[in-house]
Amino acid sequence: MEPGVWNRRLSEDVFAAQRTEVLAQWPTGASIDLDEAVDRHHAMPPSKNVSRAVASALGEGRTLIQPRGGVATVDGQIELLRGLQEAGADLLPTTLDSYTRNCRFTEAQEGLRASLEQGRSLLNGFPVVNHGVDGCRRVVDSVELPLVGRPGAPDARLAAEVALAAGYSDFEGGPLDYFFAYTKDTRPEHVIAWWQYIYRLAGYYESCGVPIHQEQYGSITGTLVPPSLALAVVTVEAIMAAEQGVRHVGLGYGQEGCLVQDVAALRVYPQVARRYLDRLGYAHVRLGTVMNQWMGAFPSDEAAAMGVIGWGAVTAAFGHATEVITKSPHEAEGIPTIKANAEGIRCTRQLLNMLRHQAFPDSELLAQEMEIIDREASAVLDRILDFGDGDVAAGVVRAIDAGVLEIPFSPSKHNRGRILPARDAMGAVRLLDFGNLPFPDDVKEFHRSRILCRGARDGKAADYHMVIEDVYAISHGHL
Amino acid sequence: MEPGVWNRRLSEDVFAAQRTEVLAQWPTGASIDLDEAVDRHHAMPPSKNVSRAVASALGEGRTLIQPRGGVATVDGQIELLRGLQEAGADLLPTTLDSYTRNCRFTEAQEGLRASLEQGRSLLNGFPVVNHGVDGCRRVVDSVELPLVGRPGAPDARLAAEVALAAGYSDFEGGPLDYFFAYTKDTRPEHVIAWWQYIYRLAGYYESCGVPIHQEQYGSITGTLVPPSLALAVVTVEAIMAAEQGVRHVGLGYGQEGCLVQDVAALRVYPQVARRYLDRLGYAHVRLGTVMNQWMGAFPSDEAAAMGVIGWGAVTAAFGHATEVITKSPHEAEGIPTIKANAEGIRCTRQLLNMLRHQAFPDSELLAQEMEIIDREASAVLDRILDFGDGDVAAGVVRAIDAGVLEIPFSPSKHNRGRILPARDAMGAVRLLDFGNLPFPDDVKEFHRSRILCRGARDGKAADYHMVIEDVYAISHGHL
Amino acid sequence: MATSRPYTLILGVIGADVHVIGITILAHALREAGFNVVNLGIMVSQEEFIAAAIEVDADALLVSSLYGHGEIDAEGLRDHCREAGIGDILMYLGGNLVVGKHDFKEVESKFRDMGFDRVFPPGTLPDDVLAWLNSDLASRAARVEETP
Amino acid sequence: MATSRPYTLILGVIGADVHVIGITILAHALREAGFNVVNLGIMVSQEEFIAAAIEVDADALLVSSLYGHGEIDAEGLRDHCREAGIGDILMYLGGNLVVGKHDFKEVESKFRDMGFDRVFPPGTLPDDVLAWLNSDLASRAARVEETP
Ligand code: B12
Ligand code: B12
Repeated sequence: MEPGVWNRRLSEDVFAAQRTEVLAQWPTGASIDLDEAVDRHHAMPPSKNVSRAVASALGEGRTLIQPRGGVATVDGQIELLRGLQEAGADLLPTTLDSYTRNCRFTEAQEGLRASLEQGRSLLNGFPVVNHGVDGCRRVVDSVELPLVGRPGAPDARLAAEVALAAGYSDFEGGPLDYFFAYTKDTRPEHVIAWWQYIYRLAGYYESCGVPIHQEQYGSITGTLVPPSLALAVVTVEAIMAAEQGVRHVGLGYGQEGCLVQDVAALRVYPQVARRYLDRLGYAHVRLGTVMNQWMGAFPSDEAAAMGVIGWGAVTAAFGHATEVITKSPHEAEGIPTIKANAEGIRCTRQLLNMLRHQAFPDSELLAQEMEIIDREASAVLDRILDFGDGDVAAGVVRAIDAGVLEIPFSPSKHNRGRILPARDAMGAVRLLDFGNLPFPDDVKEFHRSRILCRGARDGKAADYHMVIEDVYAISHGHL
Repeated sequence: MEPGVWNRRLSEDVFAAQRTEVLAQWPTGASIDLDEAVDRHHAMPPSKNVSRAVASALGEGRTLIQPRGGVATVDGQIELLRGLQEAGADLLPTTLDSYTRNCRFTEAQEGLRASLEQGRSLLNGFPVVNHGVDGCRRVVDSVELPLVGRPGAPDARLAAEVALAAGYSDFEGGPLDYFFAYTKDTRPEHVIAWWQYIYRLAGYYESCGVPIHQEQYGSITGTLVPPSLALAVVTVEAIMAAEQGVRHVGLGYGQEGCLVQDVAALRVYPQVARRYLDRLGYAHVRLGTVMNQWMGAFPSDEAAAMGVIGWGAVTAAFGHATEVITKSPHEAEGIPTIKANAEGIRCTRQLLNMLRHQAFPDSELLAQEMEIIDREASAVLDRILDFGDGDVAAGVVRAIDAGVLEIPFSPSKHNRGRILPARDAMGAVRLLDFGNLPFPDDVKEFHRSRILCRGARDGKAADYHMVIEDVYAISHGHL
Repeated sequence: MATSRPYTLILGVIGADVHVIGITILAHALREAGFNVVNLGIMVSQEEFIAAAIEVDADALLVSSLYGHGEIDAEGLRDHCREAGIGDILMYLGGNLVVGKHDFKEVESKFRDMGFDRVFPPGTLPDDVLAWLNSDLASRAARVEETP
Repeated sequence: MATSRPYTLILGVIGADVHVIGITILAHALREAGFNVVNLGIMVSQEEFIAAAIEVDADALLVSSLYGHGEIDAEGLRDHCREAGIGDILMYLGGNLVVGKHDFKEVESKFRDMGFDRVFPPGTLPDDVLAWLNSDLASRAARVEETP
C-alpha cells in the first residue's frame, strides 16, 4: 500500500506552493511576510525566545513552568497572560479554540463576536487566525516571557503561520499526537503532511537564525496511554520534525500517576529518542522533556485537585522534566479563571523549588521500568522503520493501519482500537490486551502477571470493567 | 546529681494522693469519677476508640488522617469537628488553648467569656478544663469518630483527667517534647513527673480494659530538628509511658521536607523504639508512627501552602505512617477556618489514596539515611541509659543537663543550645555544630562534609546565616 | 429496565468536540443495560444527530459536549428536530457544557430553555443516566398507552 | 544606622506564648546591626517588659505575639507603661496577632488603637524591622534635639 507520505524535507517550491494555499484560508493570512517576521524575531529580546529559555533550563537542570490558557479576545488574552506571568510562569501559553483547531474560522469568528458582545469568552481558546498577526503581536508585546502556541489540531498550518510571524517561538504539537487524539475520519498521512508543513516553517525560521522550540504533546488521549507508546509517537514526530529543519525538541509526556513508572518514562524518553535521532542522522537536534500534569479526569473538589497538581509537580521534579505543563483546581469543571490557573502554577512552583535538589534514588524497580519502556518503544519503532524501509513517515502510516501502533481511547476510526490498558497493583499502566503491538513475549507476560496481581488483590476480574474503573480512578480520589 | 525522677510506675497511693491535688486545680475537677468514666468508655461504640482505629490501620497498612483544631466554645467545637468529620478525617482533634496549656484557667475562663460575648473565638484552642467533663462529653457525643486531646503542655494533668473521662481515647504528647518546646524555666524532671501522671492515668484505663492510644508529638520545635534527636526523644517517652501501663504508642515525627531523610526516619523509628522497648521489658507495647506535616514556617500563599501539604501527604504515604497530622492553607496566617482545615484534609486524602499502593523503592541512599539515624539515636539513647544506670528518666535529665540531648531552637534555659542545624545539598537536616551530642566521629564527619557540599554549591559559608536561611526556606518557597 | 423491545438511543459528541471517553463508557453501560445504542462518536453535527434519529426511529437523543462550545453547538437543536418531524424526542445533554466553572443550576436552566429534557453536570456516572432514562422512557410509554 | 551610643531594645514574646524562633532571629539581626538588645525570651508578662525597660533605660519595646492571644495579652500595655513613667517609649508589635486569618489592615488599626506605634504582619523580615527602627529612632532623636 502506498502510504502517501514520506519523511523528506519539503523542497522550497513545494513549500511555497502550499504556503499560497494555506495563507488563502482566511483573510488574515494575506499579510504574512516571512522576511518581516524573521526581522521581528531578531528585534525581540532573547529572553522572549522559548528555545533560549529551554537551553538555560537544560543547562541549570531546572524545570520550566508553563500553564495552559486561551480566551476569545485579545484584551482578555493579555489580561490572562499577564496574570499567569505574575503568578510565576516561565513560559506563556496561547491555547487555540476548537473551531480554529478545525479550520472552522467562520464559527470562530461568530464565537469571537458573541464573546465581545456578552463580555465573556464563549470560545475555549484564542482564535489566533481570526486575530491575525496584528492581534497576536499585541499579545506578544504585552508580556515579558516567551510564548508558546498550543493548537491541538490536525491541521494548524495557518495558525502556525500567524503565531510564528507574531513572535511566538514554539508551536506545540505533532501529527501522530493529533491524529490519534483529535480526528475521527482523517487519514494519518494527511495529518503528517500538514505537520510537515509546520515543521518546515519552523525549520525556515531556524535557518534564518531564529531558534524555534518544538514542544510535543505526547499525552495523546490523556487516558491510560502506555508510556512506551507515547514514546514511540514522540520519537517518530521528532524524527519528522528534524528532517524539516527543527533543531530543538521538547519530548512530550503525560503523567500517568505511578511515580516509578513516570520517572522511568521521563528518564528513558531522551535516551531512546536520542538513539533513533542519532542513528537516522539527526544528532544535532537538542532534546528536552515536557511533562503534562495528569491529563485524565480530575477530581472536582478543588483541594483534591491541588493534591493531583502537586503530585504532577513532584513527578516532573523527580523526572527532571525540562518543562512542566500545569493544570488548575478548576480542571474537572471548566476552563479555569486566571486565579485558579495561577494557583496551579504557584503550587507547582513551591514543589519544584522544594524538590530542586532532592533525588528520586536509583533503584532496581526504577531500572526495571526503564528497561521495559525502552524495550517496548524500541520494538514499535523498529517495526515502524521496517514497515517504511527506513522511512518513519511511511512506516508509521503502515504501522497504524496494521495496529502495530495504536492508542487507547483514540476517536479515530483508523486507530485499531484493540489494546486495553489497566493499572497494576502499584498503579502503573499496563496492557490487558496487546492487539498487534510487537512487544516481546516476556514483556507481555510481565504486563499480564502484574495486572493479575492487582485483580487478585482487589478480588476483581481483569476485564473492561477494570479499564472503566481506572478511567475514573483519580477523579474519584484514588489511583 | 540527684535527677529527682525515676522511671518507676507510680504506686496506687502516690497516684491517688497526686490525683486529689490535680482535681482541686479547678472546680470542674471535683466531679471526675474514674469508675464512671471507665463505664462510659465501655458503653461507647468501639468505632470511637482511637486505639482500635489505629489497630485496624496498622493491620491494613493504611494511614489515618487527623487534622488539628480547637475553638473556645462547646458549640463552636462541635461545629468544627463535624466539619472535619465531613471532610474525611479519620480521627478528630481537640487542640487546647494556650492558657489551659499553662494551667492558667482563670485567663482561659476570661477568654471563653469574651469569645461567647463577641461571637468569635479569642482563644487559640478549646479550654477543656473550663468546659469540664460535661462540656467535653457534649463534644464527644456530637461526632462519630474517635477523639484525640492535643495539649502541647508541660503540665496537662487536669486536662487529661477531663478529656479521658469525657470519652477521649488519646491524649497526645510527652514530657520531653513539651519540656523542649513549651517551657522556659521549668526543670525537665518536673515535666517528666507530670507526664508520668498522665501516662499512669492512661495506664489505669488500660488496666480496666479501655484501650488508650498514646500519640506522641516528636516534632518538638518544628524547626530543623534532626530526626535522630526526635527519635531519641520519643523512644525515651515511649519507655516512660510503657512503664506507667501504656500499651499503644504512636511514635511522633515532624516532616523535615527531604523525602529520603523523612522516609528513612519513618522507617527506622519503630525499629529503634522497638529495640529499646524490648530490651527494657516492654515488648508488649504496640507501636505505630504519627507524622506531622511540615511544622515550621509555612508560605503565606495558599496555593503554595497546598503544595507543602501535598508534600506532607506524599511523605506520610511513602513512609508508611500510621497517622498523618494535617496542616491547612491558612497555616502561615492564623488558626484555620473549618473550610481551610477541610482543604488540608481533602488534599491529603487524595494523595494518600493515590499513593496507597505505590512504593518509594529501596535504595542505597535510603539505607544509608536509615543507618545514620539509627546510629545517632542509639548513641544518644545508650548514653542516656548509661547516665541513668539503666533508668531512662534519671538518665535523660542528666543527659539534658550535660547537653548529650538537646534540641535546636528550644526556648528552655535548661536546653544547652549549642547545636546548630542546617540543610545539606539535598535538603536533609544535618548539624553544623554538635555540642555535646555523642555522635560517632564518622557520622559527624558525614554531616560536615554534606553541609560543606551545599555551602560550596551556593557559594556560602556554613554559619548561623545559613541556619536562618533554612528557617525561612519553605515559607519563602524552597528547601 | 429496558422493556421487551429495546429502546434505541442515539449517542454522540456535538460540534468540533473530540472528547470520546465519556460516550465510550456511556455507550458500554447503556448496551450492557439492554439498550440499543447507536454511537455516532465525536464531532457530530446537528444534522447527523437528526438524520440518525430518524433513520433508526430513536427513542432518545443523548448529546454530549465537553469542550465548552455547547452553547453555540446545541443552539436550535430542538427546533431542527421539530422541523424534521421528531420534535417530541427525549433529549438529554451532558458534559462540561459551557466555558468555565459555573453554578450548575444556571447552566441547567440555560439548556432546559433550549429544549433539553434533562441536563447532566460534569462527573455524572452512567448509573445516574440509566436511572433517569428508565424512568423517563417508562413514563413516556405509559403516556402513550393512556392516549391510544 | 545605630548612632554612637547604641540604642537599647527590649525584645520578648508576651503572654503564655512559646514561639521563640522569630525573636531569636530578630535579636540576632538587631545585634548585628549594632543595637543593644535585651531578649527576654518567651512567656513574658507586661510587668516584666516594663521592669526591663526601666532597668536598662530602653529606647524601644519590641513585643512579639504569635499564638493568637495577642489581643488579650497586650491589652493595656501602653497604660501600664504610662503608669510606670515610660509612657512615651517606642512600642512595636509583631507576629500572628489575633486568632485566625484576617485582613491585616483591621488587625493593624486594632493594635494601633491600643497604643502600639507600629504593627507588623506575619512574615515580616528583620530588614523591615531594622529600617523602621532606624527611621523612628532617628526622628525621635531629632525631635529631642529640637526641643532642648
Ligand atoms: C481527557 C480530556 C481531554 C482529552 C480527550 C481525549 C479523548 N479522546 O477523549 C484531550 C487531552 C485530547 C482533551 C482535549 C481538549 N480538551 Co479536554 N479534558 C479532558 C478531561 C481531563 C477529562 C475528560 C474525561 O475523559 N473524563 C472522563 C469521562 C468518563 O467523563 P466525561 O467525559 O465527563 O463523561 C461523563 C459525564 O460527563 C457524563 N456525560 C458526558 N456526556 C454526556 C452526555 C449525556 C447525554 C449524559 C446524560 C451524560 C454525559 O457521563 C460520562 C460518563 O461518566 C476534562 C476535564 C476533567 N473532567 O477532568 C478536560 C476538559 C473537558 N477539556 C477541556 C478542553 C477545553 C479541551 C481542549 C479544547 C483543550 C484545551 N483548551 O485545554 C481540547 C478539546 C479539543 C476538541 N476539539 O474537542 C475543558 C472543557 C472546558 C469547559 N467546558 O469550560 C475541560 C473541562 C478541562 C478544563 N477544565 O479546561 N481533553
Ligand atoms: C514553628 C511553630 C510552632 C512551634 C514553635 C517552636 C518554637 N520554639 O518557637 C511549636 C510547634 C512549638 C508551636 C506551637 C504552637 N503554635 Co505555633 N506555629 C509555628 C509556625 C509553623 C512557624 C512560626 C515560626 O517559627 N516562624 C518563623 C519565624 C522566623 O517567623 P515569625 O515567628 O513569624 O517571626 C517573624 C515575624 O513574624 C516578625 N515578628 C515576630 N514577632 C515580632 C515582633 C516585633 C515587634 C516585630 C517588629 C516583628 C516580629 O519577625 C520575625 C522574624 O522574621 C507558625 C505558622 C507559620 N508562620 O507558618 C505557627 C503558629 C504561629 N502557631 C500557632 C499556634 C496556635 C500554636 C499553638 C497554640 C498550637 C496550636 N493550637 O496549633 C502552640 C502554641 C503554644 C504556646 N503556648 O505558645 C498559630 C497561631 C494562630 C493565630 N495567631 O491565629 C500559627 C500561626 C499556626 C496556625 N495557623 O494555626 N508553633
